[in-house]
Parts: sequence; C-alpha cells; structure tokens
Amino acid sequence: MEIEVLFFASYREKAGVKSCTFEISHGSNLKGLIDKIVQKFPKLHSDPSKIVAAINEEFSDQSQILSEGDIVALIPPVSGGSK
Amino acid sequence: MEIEVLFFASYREKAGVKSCTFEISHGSNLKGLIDKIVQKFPKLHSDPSKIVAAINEEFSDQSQILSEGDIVALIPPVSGGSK
Amino acid sequence: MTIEKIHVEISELKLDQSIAKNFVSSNSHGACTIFEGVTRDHSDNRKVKFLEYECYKPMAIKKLKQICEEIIEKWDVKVSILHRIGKLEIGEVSLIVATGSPHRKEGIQACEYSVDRIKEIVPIWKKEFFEGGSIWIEDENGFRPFS
Amino acid sequence: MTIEKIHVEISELKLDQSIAKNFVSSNSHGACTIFEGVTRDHSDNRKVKFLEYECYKPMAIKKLKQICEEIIEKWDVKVSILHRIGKLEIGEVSLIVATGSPHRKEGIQACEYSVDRIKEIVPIWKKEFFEGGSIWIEDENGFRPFS
Repeated sequence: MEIEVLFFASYREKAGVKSCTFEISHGSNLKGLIDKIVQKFPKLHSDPSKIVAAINEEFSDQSQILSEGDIVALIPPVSGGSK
Repeated sequence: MEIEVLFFASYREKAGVKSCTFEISHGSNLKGLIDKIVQKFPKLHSDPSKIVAAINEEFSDQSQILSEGDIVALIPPVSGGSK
Repeated sequence: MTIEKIHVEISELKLDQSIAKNFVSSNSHGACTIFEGVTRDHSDNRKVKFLEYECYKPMAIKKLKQICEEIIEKWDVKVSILHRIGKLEIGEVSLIVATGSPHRKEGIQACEYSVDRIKEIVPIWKKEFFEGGSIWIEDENGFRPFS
Repeated sequence: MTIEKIHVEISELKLDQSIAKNFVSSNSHGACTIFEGVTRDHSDNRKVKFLEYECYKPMAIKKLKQICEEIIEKWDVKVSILHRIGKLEIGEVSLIVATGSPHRKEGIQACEYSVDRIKEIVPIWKKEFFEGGSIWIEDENGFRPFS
C-alpha cells in the first residue's frame, strides 16, 4: 500500500522534498516505513530509531501499524518560541 | 513637638479628616502618638497596637522614636489589584 | 544603570499598555510579559457598579520603585508598573505590569512577583461601589509590610 | 462550551494582540495576562539578522487546541494563542498567549504553562539567519511529545 510522507524544516532540506510517497507492505509498522525513508534519504538521521513521527497529525510510537491512507509526518526536534 | 498625621481610605473616612497635627513630647515613640490619635478618633481601630503606620513614607514599628518634622501616615490594610 | 531598567507611574488617566511595553522592549529581549488587573463586575456575591482607588502617592511611588529594584536584582529584566487611581468603571484596567527579558521564564516570574508584592507593600486602597452600598476592600492579612 | 473559551490562530501576518486580548476579556475577569515571544537580535553568540518559522499547519493547530483544552481543564480561564510563521524581522512578535481569568494566579500560571507546552508538542520550527549562515534551531530535548 502507499503511504504519503511529509518532511518539514531540517528534514525537508535534508531530503530535498516536501513530501514523498512510499510503497510498503500491509501490516508494516512505522519503524519499517522510517527505515525505508532513511534508506532513501540517508542524510536524515544517523539513528532512525530516534526519529519522531506523527501519523494523521498525532505523535505515534514507531511500533504502530500503518493503514492505507495514513499520512505520516517526520517531526524534527523543535525549540520554538523564546527560551 | 508637632507631628503631622495623614489619614487614608477607611481611616480618612472614620476620622473625618485627611490630616491632623498632634502635639507630643520629645522622645515619644510611634505607639504613644497612635494612642493619642485613637483617643481623638476612637472609631479608627479597636486595637491601636494593630495599626500599621509609616514614618516619612517608610513602614515603621510602633517602638520607633519620633523626631521633629516627621510625617506619619496611618496605613489601613490593603487588598489592591486583583486577587 | 538601574534608572533605565525600571519605570513606575501612578495616574488618574486611562492606562496605556504601549507605554509600559515600549519601556521594557529591547532588541536583545525574547519575551515580553504583561499583566493587567481589570475591574470585575462582581466581588464575592456583590454586583459591583464601579471602583475608586485612593493612594498615598509619594509613598506608593517609592514602594513601586522598591519592588522594581527587588525585581531587577533577582531577574535579568526591564520592568514597568502603571497603576491607575480615581474612579474606574467595570472592565477598566487598574494595574499594568510589563516585563521584558532575554528569556521567558524570568519575565513571567518577575511579573508574577511584582503583582504579589504590590498587594503587600504599596499603599493603594480600593473602594467598591455595589448595589446598595460601598466598602473599602481591606484584608487584615493583605498588608505585610515587614515580610 | 469549550469552544467559547479557547481560540488559536497561525498566521503569516503580523500578530495583533488586541485579537487575543478581546477574545479572553470578560466583565467577570479580574486579570489578563499576556505573553509575547519576540525575535531577538542574538542567539548564543550569533548576531541574528532575521528568522523564518515553518509549521505543519493542521497538526500545529490541533496541538495548540489540545494545549488550550489542557489549560481550561486545569484553570478557570479563557485562552487565546496566536503564532506567526514565515519571515520575522528582529523585534517582531512570533507568539502571543493571552489568558483572562477571574483571579490573577490562575491566569499567570496558565500563561506560563502554555508557553512551556508549546515548545513540547507543537510542530513549528524556527530557522535563524545570522551573519555568515543559517541554522534550524533544534534541541534534542526540546520535543517531548509523549510527556
């Protein structure tokens, strides 16, 4: 099945794209997808297990199983606003 | 010697005056003055020892000795601003 | 130095937040925190019509400055305090405290501190006019000049 | 009910404090607390020229609303959060949080809570442009979505 992946901020720059569609097998979890993403864009992170991601706008554990139509966003660390 | 006494808020209303000059003897302390004030305006407070006062714009203990030219203000309890 | 970091004002006129905000702003600041005390339409169970604030002005100014000095000793901030006196309608602003600071924590803390401290040591009194009467808002525990 | 107590906005336009303030004001409120995050001219030892904020908008809106919901469960307040994105010059306001409350303590606490929480769970990123380069401001410990 196809999953749309969104890239923001430093991930967007490192990947060189704002979004990208990945083909994964049914039953795959978020970890499996993230491993595929990092294979394609190795600059993203040296340790894929540390990437924080959201499925359908909710932060999700990498063990979560993906479903058809899910939108996955990779969320770089933030330090927004003023310290 | 003469000491000018200022009244504010509820004290001003209870005394019926904004200020008043009292004659006290040299060496008198604030307590002595406050006792005199409450004698003249008994409505001010049932317990004169609890009246908070400032000498020359500084909060002062009732044991403080007064000097010629001091300005004494009786400071009603406040609950200013929003709770 | 100190003189440039603190600003206090007591006025019978409507308070203008931009005066406080402009005073505390700086290109090196990442945070501006503003507290406004507003006249409420009720107090306990009384329906309030309007308020009157009275102050012992020279001492109130002195004490507001003292609070500002305490603040700039504790935190890296600029601070401005404006207090209105006289008659205030419901919804009008009686107090504005603004802090400007490089970082947000200290600005928020300083702002909270000042509002607490104003109640403790600044001789400003509030009279509430409600349906059927008026009362000076006094709290025996509210004034702690030596704390 | 909830819907009337919270207000969030993400905008490319200059933020207008009066929108936040008007939303949280009420005749039954005695306090209005406003926090503004401002673009500083320096960061660590870098001289900052300007900033750019980027966000994952639908999720950022959702998370800002979640923070507001958390706040109105904890405190008796109304709350408005405005966040700007896009290019910001030095001195411009990136974030406004306003709370209105019957009493001051809860308003100040709610305001502080929201600012902390925004850093934890709202997907908005800041890129700093300084003399000689640019950098995304990222803090490995800054994002704690599950805390």
